Formats: sequence, structure tokens, C-alpha cells
Amino acid sequence: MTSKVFKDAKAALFDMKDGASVMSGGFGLCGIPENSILEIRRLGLKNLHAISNNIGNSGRGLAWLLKEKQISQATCSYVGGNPDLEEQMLANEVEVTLVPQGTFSERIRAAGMGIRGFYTPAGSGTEVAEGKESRTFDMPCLLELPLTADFAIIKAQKGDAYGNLWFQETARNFSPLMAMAAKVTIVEVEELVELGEILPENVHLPGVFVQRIYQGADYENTIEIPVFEDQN
Amino acid sequence: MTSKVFKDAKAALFDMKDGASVMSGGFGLCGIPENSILEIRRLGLKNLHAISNNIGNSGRGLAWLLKEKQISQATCSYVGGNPDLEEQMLANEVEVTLVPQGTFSERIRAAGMGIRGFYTPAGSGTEVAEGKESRTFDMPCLLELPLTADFAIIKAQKGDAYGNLWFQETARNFSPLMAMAAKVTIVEVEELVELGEILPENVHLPGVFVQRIYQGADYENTIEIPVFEDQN
Amino acid sequence: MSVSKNHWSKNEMVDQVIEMLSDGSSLNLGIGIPTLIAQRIPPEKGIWIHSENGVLGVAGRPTPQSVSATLINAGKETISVKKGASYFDSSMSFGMIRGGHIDVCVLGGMQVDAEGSLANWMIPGKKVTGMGGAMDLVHGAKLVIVMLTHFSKRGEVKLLHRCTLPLTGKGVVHKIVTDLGVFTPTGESFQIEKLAPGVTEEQLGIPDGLLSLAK
Amino acid sequence: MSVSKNHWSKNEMVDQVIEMLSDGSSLNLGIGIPTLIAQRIPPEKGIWIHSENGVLGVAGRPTPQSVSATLINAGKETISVKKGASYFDSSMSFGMIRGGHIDVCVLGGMQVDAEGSLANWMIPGKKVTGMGGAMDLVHGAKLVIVMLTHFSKRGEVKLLHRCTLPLTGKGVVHKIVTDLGVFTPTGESFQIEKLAPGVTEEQLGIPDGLLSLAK
Repeated sequence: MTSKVFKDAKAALFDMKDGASVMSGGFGLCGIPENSILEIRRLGLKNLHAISNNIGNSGRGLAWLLKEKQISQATCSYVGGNPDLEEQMLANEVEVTLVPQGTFSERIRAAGMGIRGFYTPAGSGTEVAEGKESRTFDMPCLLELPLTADFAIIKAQKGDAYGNLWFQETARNFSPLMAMAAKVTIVEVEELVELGEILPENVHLPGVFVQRIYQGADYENTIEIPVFEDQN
Repeated sequence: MTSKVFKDAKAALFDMKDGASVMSGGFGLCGIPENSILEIRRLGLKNLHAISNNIGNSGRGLAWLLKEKQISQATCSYVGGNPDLEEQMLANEVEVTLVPQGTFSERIRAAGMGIRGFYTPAGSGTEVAEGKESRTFDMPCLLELPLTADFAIIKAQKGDAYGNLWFQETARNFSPLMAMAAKVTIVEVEELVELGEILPENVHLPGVFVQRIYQGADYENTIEIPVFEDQN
Repeated sequence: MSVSKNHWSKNEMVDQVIEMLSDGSSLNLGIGIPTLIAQRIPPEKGIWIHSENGVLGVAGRPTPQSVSATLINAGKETISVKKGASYFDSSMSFGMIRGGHIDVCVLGGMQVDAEGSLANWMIPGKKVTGMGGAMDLVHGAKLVIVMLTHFSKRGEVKLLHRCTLPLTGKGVVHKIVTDLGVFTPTGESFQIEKLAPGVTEEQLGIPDGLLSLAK
Repeated sequence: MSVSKNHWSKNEMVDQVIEMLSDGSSLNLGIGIPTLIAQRIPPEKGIWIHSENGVLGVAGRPTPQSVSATLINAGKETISVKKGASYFDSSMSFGMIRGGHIDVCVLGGMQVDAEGSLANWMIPGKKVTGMGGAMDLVHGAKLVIVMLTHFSKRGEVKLLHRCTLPLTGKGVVHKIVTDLGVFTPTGESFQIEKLAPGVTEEQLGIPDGLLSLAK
């Protein structure tokens, strides 16, 4: 039986190619798959379609790839706080598709859960509605379709050899949804634990959604905007 | 501030009336809200619309209400193993709507999550498709609509005063989804724990979905079909 | 192997299914005969068994000491789980199937036809069990296998040109395992993959035009 | 209270919002001014603060000792949580809003109009921040409050007959809190609920026909 456990990012990303669509977990810099992103930079992959809430932030995360002009297409909900993306978007170097955040996560979930389309009020009556089917239930709604990708790169605080994952605090965000949605899901963990160490009730993402997992290293875990009690 | 904590089933079900639609958690007899069901029997409510995967099983659970002819309408996925329901269905005493189980749970989730409709392949090309909008994506799909109710009665192994819940093993099934979907969600727990005792990461259902919670008593926790290793 | 018996036992049927499973694959088991599979899969195959009531990693059966009222399979039978198991709600459970994450799904059946359609949830005017999860389970898995006895108790063959009972799914079945053989519905016919020892084509009770041989 | 200043401070705006909150209610706070609310809510009100990145039960700020890189709000600022908090994925988080489980939602804005429409995500040709969660947040909460300064830096009033910037949501706002007052968009006009001390109707910069008085 082939193991899902890989030595490191280099081993796990062996077949990622130019032009791939890649979902990347994280909200801002919280919960981002640092090792996999840096490996993509090392590989020098080009023409990537990045699908992530922020496409990096504050010059880090996926912004590492923006700096190297590795991303040509981006699907995200928010570009504020990401000068690299704003700049390349205005210079038409990156084609940006903005998706309302709740629609973004639900479209990714839909892809993972085999839902072929759903109706949501978000974006109704706005520019986001252009070109979309509209339909009124209790209020006007838009038909939204699943969002998938060739790869998902995500990070969890704990994971086991089958790929069962556990996320700390708000690091969960889009990661389990992306793991469900992508064709190949590559997980890096802070801690690779024994099977059974995550209580079956407390598994946030069952391992069946994970194709590859590795123990990450050298995490920066950057805090973007530290605000403390004392400052109030 | 009004507390969500009630003394018992009697206190928590004070405003349930004849004709109410009631979602009830549980798969077969696993994870059923025994105390709330027995209180409905004691109250002698009539003409109820029960929404539950099995509407009881083996003469127990919601079948307690079937025996008293309290249920006039049932929405469920499976009637096998429930002679009370089969009998009253064939005698036209209970109007039964059968829903494919995955569609059943997803419709309940949709109600809870504000999704106004979704497309699923389940039931396509079958009797279930009759009267429903069909649409072909990668395969023919049906448009399914949210399923809600006046009340959800569910059971969790642990819960706190805000209504944060934790379910044991396969007792989770439809319960957290129903808690999201109903107008009033009434939870009974085996153990009412302190706020914070359920680790925030391990909360299966955030308390915001719960309106009332009480410590249950005298659980039967009936095993329907005990099968043991030795018997093989 | 006894030639006189001319059909597979339930366990032999189960073994036909197990042969089709790749190591490490994920597997949903329907109510009825399919649940027997869980107990016969060699642990070294590393199969992850899913039960749609909300568990992945079903192992076998509990002991009277370890049995738990909250740990059951979709047939409401008590089970045990292996290390690495997980529990989840019904929406996630069916999403696993619908989203194509479960490799193989094995269901029981009343009728199955050459088009790959399955009927297993009601006999009009006689018996209604409800579809349970079956209508969801037939869409999504890479390999949908139906296990059923070849003939009904009344002696009617269950492999038909077109199902006469209300369908569970249309054109969804990839393989059929009966006590007489293994078949692939091709749309036009049932392709014979394998027959139980001593079984002849005539015994199958399927009209000649509906049978074809594996290439 | 200084009459000469003729407008509310940010904290005074925050207090206007806090007055509208029922004890024990749930509250989503948008990026910007609204995040200040978390720090000023009296704990005894028992408010449950939701941040759409996946947390319910935001308390205030961490200490340098307790700070965690994985515990932030939707503004990417570090936070602390109270007992009874929970974490969840983004799909669940927006489902809470969309499904109507969060009582109150407070957002920032660039423009808001008499119809209750809000614009807060882009200025064509100038600035695009993206809508983030705002387009989802405006649908679902029982009370949607927009907090914004009454005038832009260029002195243009932000309360208009109709928004000129691309909309975030159409007819979705229930209350508006500016540094000059509290308003209800009625469809035809802005109904004045309250004005900051010393502020006159003339100072609002809203055409007479667009103003109405609370009944």
C-alpha cells in the first residue's frame, strides 16, 4: 500500500507543473502552508492560478510567488493589505477574480461535497451578479457553481499518516474545505502524530480527503497586526 | 440576560403546540432525544409533522409518538425496521414523504446555512424527481430546497450553558444540522458542562444555534442490533 | 470446492467484491449482504470502510465489553473502529460520497438492469423500506457494485433488460456480483466477467441477447 | 461634553451601536471602526462576538504572553476569546450569517443610501480592496448597521439618495451611525433617530427632501 506520508515539501510537490491551479489555505497569513509555498517558489513554477482568500498578505505567503511573477491568475475575496497583488492587478499582470468570501468558501465546499450549484443572496444587485443566473426565493439570489483546483496546499497543526487533520484556533478557515475540493491535496503539519492520537470525534478533516502529508519545518507563523490589551 | 438552561424537558418544551413541525436527531435509535420525545408523549400533542431519518425504530424513539397517533406527517429517508410507521403509512394515517438520506441532510444544512437551493444528482431519473426541477451539469441533477421546522429536539453527550455541543461517536448524525435549521432548537445533554470545558476547537456545534438546553435523565440508549466479535 | 452446489455462498460473493478492491481504498457498505464484507477484508489491505451514518474506519465488531450504543453502522448494528477512524455529521458523510471521495460503494438490490440501473427501495403496493442513503450512494463512487442473489425467492431472475420496480438510480451500476457470477452492465447487455464454478450460461436465466462475453 | 466639537468621537459612535444591542445577542464586527466595539462592550451584556474568519466568542486583546499567531479576527488583528468560544471553518462561519443566526452585523462603508444600499468595496479606477465578506454579511443578520464618518476626507457627504460607487448590497442596511447622528434609511429618505450634541440638520449635508424625522 502506498503511504501518503512524504519526506518534505520537495517530495510532496513532485508533480506540480506550470499553469496549475492551486488552492492555498489561510486567512491573511494565519494558517498558510509556508513550506509548500516556498517550494513552489524554489521550483520556479510559472503561470499559476492561485485560489486563496488573500493571495498572501504583507509581502508574505503567496505574495512570495507574486514577487517572482509566478501567478498569472488569482481568485480571492480581498486584496487589501496585499500591495504586491494590488500593483500587479492594476498593471494587468495578474488577472484577479473577486468572489464574496462566503460564496468563495461555499463554492469550494460545494466542489468537495459534490453539490453542482447553489443559490445565495450574496452579491445580488451588485457587479458580482453580472453574467450570473439570478432567481428569487425569499429574496433575490445568485446561482453559484463549485470551485475546484488541481492542487490544494494546506497546513494543519496536527495530522496523522492517513491525513486526519486538526487545526488550532482560527487557523482552520478555508483549509478543510480546500482539502475536500482539490484533485490532489497536499498537507503540511506542525506535528505528524500517530494514528488515533486525534480523537475520532475531534478530527476536523477526515483523511480520505488528503492525498499527501508531510511534517513541515521552520515556521515563521507571522502575526500581521499584533494588538495587545495594554495598548487600549 | 435570559439563560438558555432549562430545568428539564417539561420546562424546555413549554410552548410546543399541536401541529408543530419537529425535527428529531438520531440515526435509528442512536443519539435520539429520549427525554424530549417522552415529554411530547406526556403532553399528548397531536397532528405533529415529524422530520427525522427513521421516525423511530423498533417501537422506540419517535415510534412512542406513532403508537399514540400523535404524528400525522413524516419526512424521512427510511421506514424499514419501523413497523409502527409502515403500518400507519399503509393505513394512510401518517402521510410519509421519503427523501434520499444525503438530500435530507443537505436540505437541512441548507436551511441552517441560508442556502436557498442546491443541485444534487441523487434521485435523478427516479420517482423522487417527479415534480422537481431537473438540470444537467456533468450529470442530471435535481434542484432541492431547504428543509426547516418549528422545533429541533436533539441530544448531545456534552453541552454547556451557551449551547456549545459535543457528540460521541456516531451519535452526531443529523443532530447538529437540525440544530442549525429549526426556528427553536432544544437540546438535552447527558452532561451539562462548564463553559470552556469543551475545547473551542472541538465544539461540534457552536451555541449560537441553540435556544434551550437541559440536562437529561434516565437514558435507555437502546442498542437496536447488537452484533459482537464472538458471533463471527 | 463442491461442483454440485453450483453457486457461491455469501462469503464467496463477498470475496469476489474484495478482489476488486485496491489496497488502501475507501469503501462504503450498504445495508444487508454488503456489511459482511467488513468482517472478511484482510486488515493488511488497509481498506477504509465508510458507513454513511457518519463514520470512516469501521473495523469489525465490538466485544460485549467494548460495545457502545453510540457506535453503529448504517444497518444499526454495533461496530468497532480502527485507529485513524473519524466521526462526522450526515451532511459531511454524504458529501464524501457525492464528492467522489469514496472509491467503491457496495449496495444490495432487488433488480438491476443492462443499462446499469438499480431498484432496491420499494415494491409498489407491497413493500416500502424507503431509499435510505441508496439514491445518494449510487452517485459519486468510482466503482458502484451491486450484490444480490441471482434469483428472487419466487425464482425470478433479478438481472433484467430494464428494471420493472421503481429505480434507485439510472445507469449507475458498474459491477454486479450474484451467487452465480460477476457481470458488467454494458448498456445493451450483461457482460459475463466470471461465473461461479459449475455454473453455465443457461442457468443464468438471462435471455441470450442480453448476455455478452468479456473481451 | 463639548458642544464646540459638534461630532461624536469614534468611541462615542461605538457607544451608539452598543446601545442598540440586546443582552446576550450575537454580533459580527466588520473590519475598521467596528472592531473597536469589541473592546467597549460591557462584559455583563453577555454579547457573543463573531468574526467571519471562524470564531464566535471574541473577547478583547491578548497580552504579549498569551498572544497566538493562529488567533486573529477578520481584520487580521490578534484577539483573545472568552469561555464558551468556538472555532469553525469559513463555510460554517458564513452559514451562521447567511442563515440568520447572527443578530447584528456592523460594517464600515464608503457610501450608504436612502434605499439602504451600501458601497464599501471599490472605487473604480482608484481603489479596489475586494468585498471580503461584506457582500455575505449584509444578508442574514436581523440588524445590519453601517458605521462611517459622515463626510469623506474631501468633504463629500456619504449618505446619498443613491450610491454612486459599486454596491456591496442593495437595500440591506437597517441603521446608519455616523459621527453626526444615527439614521434609518426608509427607502425614500434618511430618518433621523438621533443627532450628536450640537449638530443641526443643516450640518448633515443631506438635501431636505432626503431627511425625515423619527415618528
